[in-house]
Amino acid sequence: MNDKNIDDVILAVDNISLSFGVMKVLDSISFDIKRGEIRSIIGPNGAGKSSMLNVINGFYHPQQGSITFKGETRQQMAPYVAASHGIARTFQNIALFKGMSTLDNIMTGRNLKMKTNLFLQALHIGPARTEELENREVAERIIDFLDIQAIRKKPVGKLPYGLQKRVELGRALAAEPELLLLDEPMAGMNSEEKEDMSRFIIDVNTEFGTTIALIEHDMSVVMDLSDRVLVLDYGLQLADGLPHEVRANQDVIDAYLGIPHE
Amino acid sequence: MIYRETGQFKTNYSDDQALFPIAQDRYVILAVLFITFVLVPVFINEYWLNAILLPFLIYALAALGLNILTGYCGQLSLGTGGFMAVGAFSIYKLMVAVPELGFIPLVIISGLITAAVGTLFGLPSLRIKGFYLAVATLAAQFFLIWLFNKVGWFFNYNATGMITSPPMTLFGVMITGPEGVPAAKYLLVASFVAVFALFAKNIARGRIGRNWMAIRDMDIAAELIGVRPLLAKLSAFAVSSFYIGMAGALYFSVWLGSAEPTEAFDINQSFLVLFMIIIGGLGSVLGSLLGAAFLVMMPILLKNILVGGFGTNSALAAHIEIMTVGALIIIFLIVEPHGLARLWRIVKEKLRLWPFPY
Amino acid sequence: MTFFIEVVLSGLMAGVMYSLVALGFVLIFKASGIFNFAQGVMALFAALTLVGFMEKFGMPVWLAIAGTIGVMIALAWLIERLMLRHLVNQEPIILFMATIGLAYVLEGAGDILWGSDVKLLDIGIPQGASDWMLDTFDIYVEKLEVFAAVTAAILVVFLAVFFQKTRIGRALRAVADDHQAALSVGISLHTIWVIVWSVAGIVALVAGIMWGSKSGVQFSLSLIALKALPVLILGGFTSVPGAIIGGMIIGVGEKVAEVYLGPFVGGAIENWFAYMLALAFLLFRPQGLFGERIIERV
Amino acid sequence: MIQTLNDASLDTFPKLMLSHARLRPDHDAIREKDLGIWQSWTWAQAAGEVRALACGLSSLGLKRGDKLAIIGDNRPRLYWSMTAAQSLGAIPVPLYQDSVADEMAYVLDNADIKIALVENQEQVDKILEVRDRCPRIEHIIFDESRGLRHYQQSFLHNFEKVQAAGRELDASNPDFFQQQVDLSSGEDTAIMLYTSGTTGDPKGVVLTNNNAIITARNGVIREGLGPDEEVLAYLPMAWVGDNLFSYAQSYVAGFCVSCPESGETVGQDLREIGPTYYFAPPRVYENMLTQVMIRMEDASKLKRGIFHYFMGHARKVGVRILNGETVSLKDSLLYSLGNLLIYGPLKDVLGLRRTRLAYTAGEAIGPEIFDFYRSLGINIKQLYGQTECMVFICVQPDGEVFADTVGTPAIDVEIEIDDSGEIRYRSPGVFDCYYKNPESTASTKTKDGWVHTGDAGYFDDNTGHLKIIDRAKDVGKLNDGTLFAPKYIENKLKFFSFIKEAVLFGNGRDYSTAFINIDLDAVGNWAERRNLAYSGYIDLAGQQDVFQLIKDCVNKVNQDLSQDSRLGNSQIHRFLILHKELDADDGELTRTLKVKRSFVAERYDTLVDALYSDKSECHVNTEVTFEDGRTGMLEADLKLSEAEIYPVKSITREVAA
Repeated sequence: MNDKNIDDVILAVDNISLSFGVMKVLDSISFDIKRGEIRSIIGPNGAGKSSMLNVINGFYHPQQGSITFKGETRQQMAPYVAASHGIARTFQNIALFKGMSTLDNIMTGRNLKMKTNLFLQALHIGPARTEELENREVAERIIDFLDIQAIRKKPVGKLPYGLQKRVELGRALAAEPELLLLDEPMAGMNSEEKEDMSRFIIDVNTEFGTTIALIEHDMSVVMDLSDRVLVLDYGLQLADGLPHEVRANQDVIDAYLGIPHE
Repeated sequence: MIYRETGQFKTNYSDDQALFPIAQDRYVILAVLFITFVLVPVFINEYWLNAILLPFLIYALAALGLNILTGYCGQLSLGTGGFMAVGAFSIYKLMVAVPELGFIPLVIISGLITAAVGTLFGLPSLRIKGFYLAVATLAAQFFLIWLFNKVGWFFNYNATGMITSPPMTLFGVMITGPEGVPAAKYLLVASFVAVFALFAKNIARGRIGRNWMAIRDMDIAAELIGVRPLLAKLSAFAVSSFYIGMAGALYFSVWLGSAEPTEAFDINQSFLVLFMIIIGGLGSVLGSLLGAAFLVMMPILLKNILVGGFGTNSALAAHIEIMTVGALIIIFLIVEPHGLARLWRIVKEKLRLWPFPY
Repeated sequence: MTFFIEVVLSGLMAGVMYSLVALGFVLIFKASGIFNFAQGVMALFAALTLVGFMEKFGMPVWLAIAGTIGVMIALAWLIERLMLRHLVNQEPIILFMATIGLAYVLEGAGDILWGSDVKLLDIGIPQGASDWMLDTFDIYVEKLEVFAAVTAAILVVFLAVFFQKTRIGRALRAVADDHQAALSVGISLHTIWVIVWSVAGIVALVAGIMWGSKSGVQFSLSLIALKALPVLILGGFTSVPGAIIGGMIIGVGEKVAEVYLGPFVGGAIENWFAYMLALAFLLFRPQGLFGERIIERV
Repeated sequence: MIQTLNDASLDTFPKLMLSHARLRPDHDAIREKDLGIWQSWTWAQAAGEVRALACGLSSLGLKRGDKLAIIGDNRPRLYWSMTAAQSLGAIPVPLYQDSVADEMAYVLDNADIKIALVENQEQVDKILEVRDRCPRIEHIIFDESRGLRHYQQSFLHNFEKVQAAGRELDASNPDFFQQQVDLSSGEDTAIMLYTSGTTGDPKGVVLTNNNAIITARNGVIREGLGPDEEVLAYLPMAWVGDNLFSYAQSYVAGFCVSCPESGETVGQDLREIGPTYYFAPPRVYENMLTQVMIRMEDASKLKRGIFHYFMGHARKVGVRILNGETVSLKDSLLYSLGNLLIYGPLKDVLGLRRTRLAYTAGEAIGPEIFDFYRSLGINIKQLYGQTECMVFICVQPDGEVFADTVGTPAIDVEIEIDDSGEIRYRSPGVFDCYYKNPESTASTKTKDGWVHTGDAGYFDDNTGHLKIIDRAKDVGKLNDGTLFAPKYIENKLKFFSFIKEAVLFGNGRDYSTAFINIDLDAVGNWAERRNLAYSGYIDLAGQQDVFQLIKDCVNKVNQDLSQDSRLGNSQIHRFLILHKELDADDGELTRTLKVKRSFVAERYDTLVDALYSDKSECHVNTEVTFEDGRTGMLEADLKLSEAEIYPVKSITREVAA
């Protein structure tokens, strides 16, 4: 990964705090993600990792702090705005559209790239038709990329877990995001599936130059993939730096060994 | 078993995404269209028209509408009767005011008016979900009916409070009221259903349809990949109400000829249509038609068996009928909660894989 | 002024009636997540049965009531046997549909068994105006409504105790949260459902009696179910106190509107006003009066 | 009528391609399922692609006589690269895409590869890994750029870039391509195919255009193939069969070849394309049949009933109907009903409904498998072929199809059988030589062009068809001089599902005998259905009923052999059921699970001796290696038994009588 050029900051999180009622989920977190890097967020369960992603793509609205994405600073934005600005994500517990086929799930990811109005679609003529076909091809490229041709027209609900995770990645890729948030993409996978998924993540990063923010528990994976690692623990920012630095950090080690917090 | 798919390969996306990619299906559809538009009109008569065909077709149209909202977009609505009323009263006012526009445009305009009203009542869906929303839609039901009952302007201040469709012709053929020509009425309504079924299918398989289903299946995920709940839900309400409005317009002008809001559009209409899509199959165009057919024919069948068969007195027969309908619905929900459409899909799959089981 | 108080009072009374029906909904929704549309028809059915017992078999009131309670329990058992246990784990909407089907069945059955003509129901609940109120405060109040209010109050207390104190009650609350929990309490889901539906049946009977004595037993009685729905969205599907308070609010709001607003819009607005009220309310508190805020996680 | 057939001037593949591009420019030449649909190229388009690629290759310095390695799954671009190379007079050398780097290294070096054109990163990595061992490789061209973005090596080229370069060269020098094509003729080498030599290193078989084209053409004529055949190219490009069926014959007849989307979708793709002309090795047919049976097991009782009833009827009359014999009206009506209910749908789901002609070859195919497909009305035939002559030696004529023959000589093929029983042939397809290996060439191919197949066989008296019995070197003689073909008899035994392995003895003995391994699953199943309890292989193998079951199989084989005047006397006189499964870990099988006869013979010499004595019992004591690598002793008392011997039906005797 050393040969890729990581330049400007694409996303800067500044002093974000989020709480539900009395429960403080994130406590003044600040970090940044540089364009083209793979940025991991790790930490024990309940550390606020997923909440951090939810804040980034506008699903949770922090009480304090601001987020600067591609130069635009705001405290909060509606999820679909985040999406339209180029932030896509996958979910910790698979959130596919169960009633639809693999292809339709990925096509739904194309939503923001499609424009034609209701009437043309009802008649299924002209632009609506061509738009549909063009985007089908894009979707097919993703299917090819993720090597899921065999399940193209199968309803996702019935697919094995590992494949569902792949389809979900495909749906996110379909949006051609600049920043891709992956929430435990390898949770519950066997080593072989993890191997494939890592491969895909690297390829996405190198082939499309997509910036990736990754939540993952498997340390070896994190250390292999990441350019930089952010460590959260019970809403607090524990460490931030290069993989080997983080691995060496005493607080981190304690946190993972479960040293009680004062 | 009937299917012979070997060698049916697609060399471009438009073939692959065609409505009926399998040749055998296309033949079936052609046959159905032939029967619908050529054979039936030849043999049609008043009884069949008014007892079976018109109700079936008109409810099918309404069911299509509701299925778009509830089946595809997952928003439960109990306001169907009210929205049908909007369609009916719109076309009534229009037929009186601007008959020169011609019948078909009037039906469409009525649909559009209903769409507007529907969108309005769809607004709460942005804040509330599930049964809360369902109950909220009842507000529409009761408010609208009350409105058409109380506000004289809607029924042109006539004493009875009834509305009666003025005679209207299409290509010189009478298509409203009792002296309407059966074949003409039938063809008119059948065409509406055919055309708008096609449109529904097209929308459902396109971007907007996918967004609806996304909202239905996992609204949060949908929002996070850029589907705007506001647009998706309101568009569903609009399109749905548009269909239901047209159904209401035809229901009143072509089938009933005259209507009285509290009778013709009461809450049971809402339930009836809801039953149609549940039994037919949520999220399926075919299901809407099957469901309508089923629920239109079943009571007639029952009545004929009871009154005709056992000579039960009609009052008792009515009670038994409603009981049986209820029971059948429960049984049906137990046996196949995904409806007739699902049954058909299973059968089709079996036929495609015959003799293999999977 | 007194007129206004009268209006409010009668609103409260009517509200109590709504609460009675709403209560039935809440019980069942709490324990099985089912939106039981048949609740209203159950009230009608119960009333019809009661009247039937008294008229056709000339039973004394207490016996007729006991008998009807028996019937309602049997009914609950049948419903669980024939319907619910076959629909476990189905989509809520399917269950909802099923209860509409159930409503049809009960309606038909009631009519077939007891005839569909309007019947008078008199189990000796005092009728007419309460002179005492009239004399002391110069306010007109229906005795029946007072009686209903009191009954409702008792019923609520009873239910509250039932839910808080008894083992079954706690089990029921557990089921509301999740089925596994219920099983861990050591009561089979089936039993729980039978119990809940029986209780709901009895509540329906009470409601039936009240409405029946007020305006005769007839099909329209089943429509009070529709009246209870706004109460539900107001009070929340799962909250007993919500049902009561909600009922009051709806009752009062409705009466006040009817009296002060009605004339200008041509009257008969009670059909929908409740809904509009609830709806407006909902837009500001989507989770209802007593529902707690939901934090969605992904 | 296919003009290209009888036009002798079209003596190279590029010429054939260009003529199709003229004659049927808009007819599909090749298809690939990619991005969800069947991307198609007409002959005209394909010719354009090839032209661009050829020019591009020459701009990379590929010249007459140079070798171009082609590595990857069946894909249009890789097929084009063959024609492109041939256009320049260069020689394409397809390699097995699944072989590991080391195996590749040998071929790449031995074939003096100058440019390697490969499918993807996986193959590129392999070549880079062994590049130092094949110094002559100058360039590597890759089709899929995925994952190669960060490979900086200057000798790596993207397929599109090469074609682009080619188009420039073509633009600047429009006549270049045609000139190059005209330079080559039928005598020039068309392709080099490496035979995966069972012994020693693979040998590069050099085939000329004439070899390939004439053979392909004869095949096309004999089977009456036309430009509208559908063929699925799913077997390795490095294998001569694929080169004949998906390349040579396509270019001769002008039919379209379709490449599947991926390994796991072949089944689906087969159904979509519905080939009219299909080749598969026996194991493919076998797997298909097993799948059918397994899936039917889960079918509803009624459905299963119908299925088995009609399959039964098909077994009765299907083959005869296919052979054009007349059957009773009732039977043929019943068959057409079955065709409506079962055969038709079944063939459709398998993707073979449109298949007019299906070949199988390579190894013996089980009769019941063979008949299953034929009884469905699929005209599957056996052929006998070799890389050394571009496949065709013998083919079964329509209507004369038998499970145990390989048919009559193909057009222009002469066959003779020398006294040792080895088959020799001569044909226009006979290869030029083994690349850089004159001694092997000399030992295989005589001066006057006869090729030793190394197979033993003879022409069957009843059918006049060639019968392959064994590798020549394995064929021996009994003391009475009868041919002893162990493999042939072992196969006959192994066609019974109950028998997993069999080892025949008899060379230089008075009569033949057999060791038998039962198939634990099949026999175990059989036993359970008879609720015989058993504790494992040894126990099961020892059971009296099982012994009887196997004995029946042996008897059937003997009966079968007795029909054969030459092999009749090699009927199995005595046999035993081994107390253990032959196992590679014990060195009894090769790693490819072939029996090492000699090793087994000496390891169990006591048993062999017992078989040639009149003992009916024999104690044996064997060392075995368990899965975990430990070894242990295995003791057992084995039962020996005579089998039925049937009178040999001898032609000569009949003649005499």
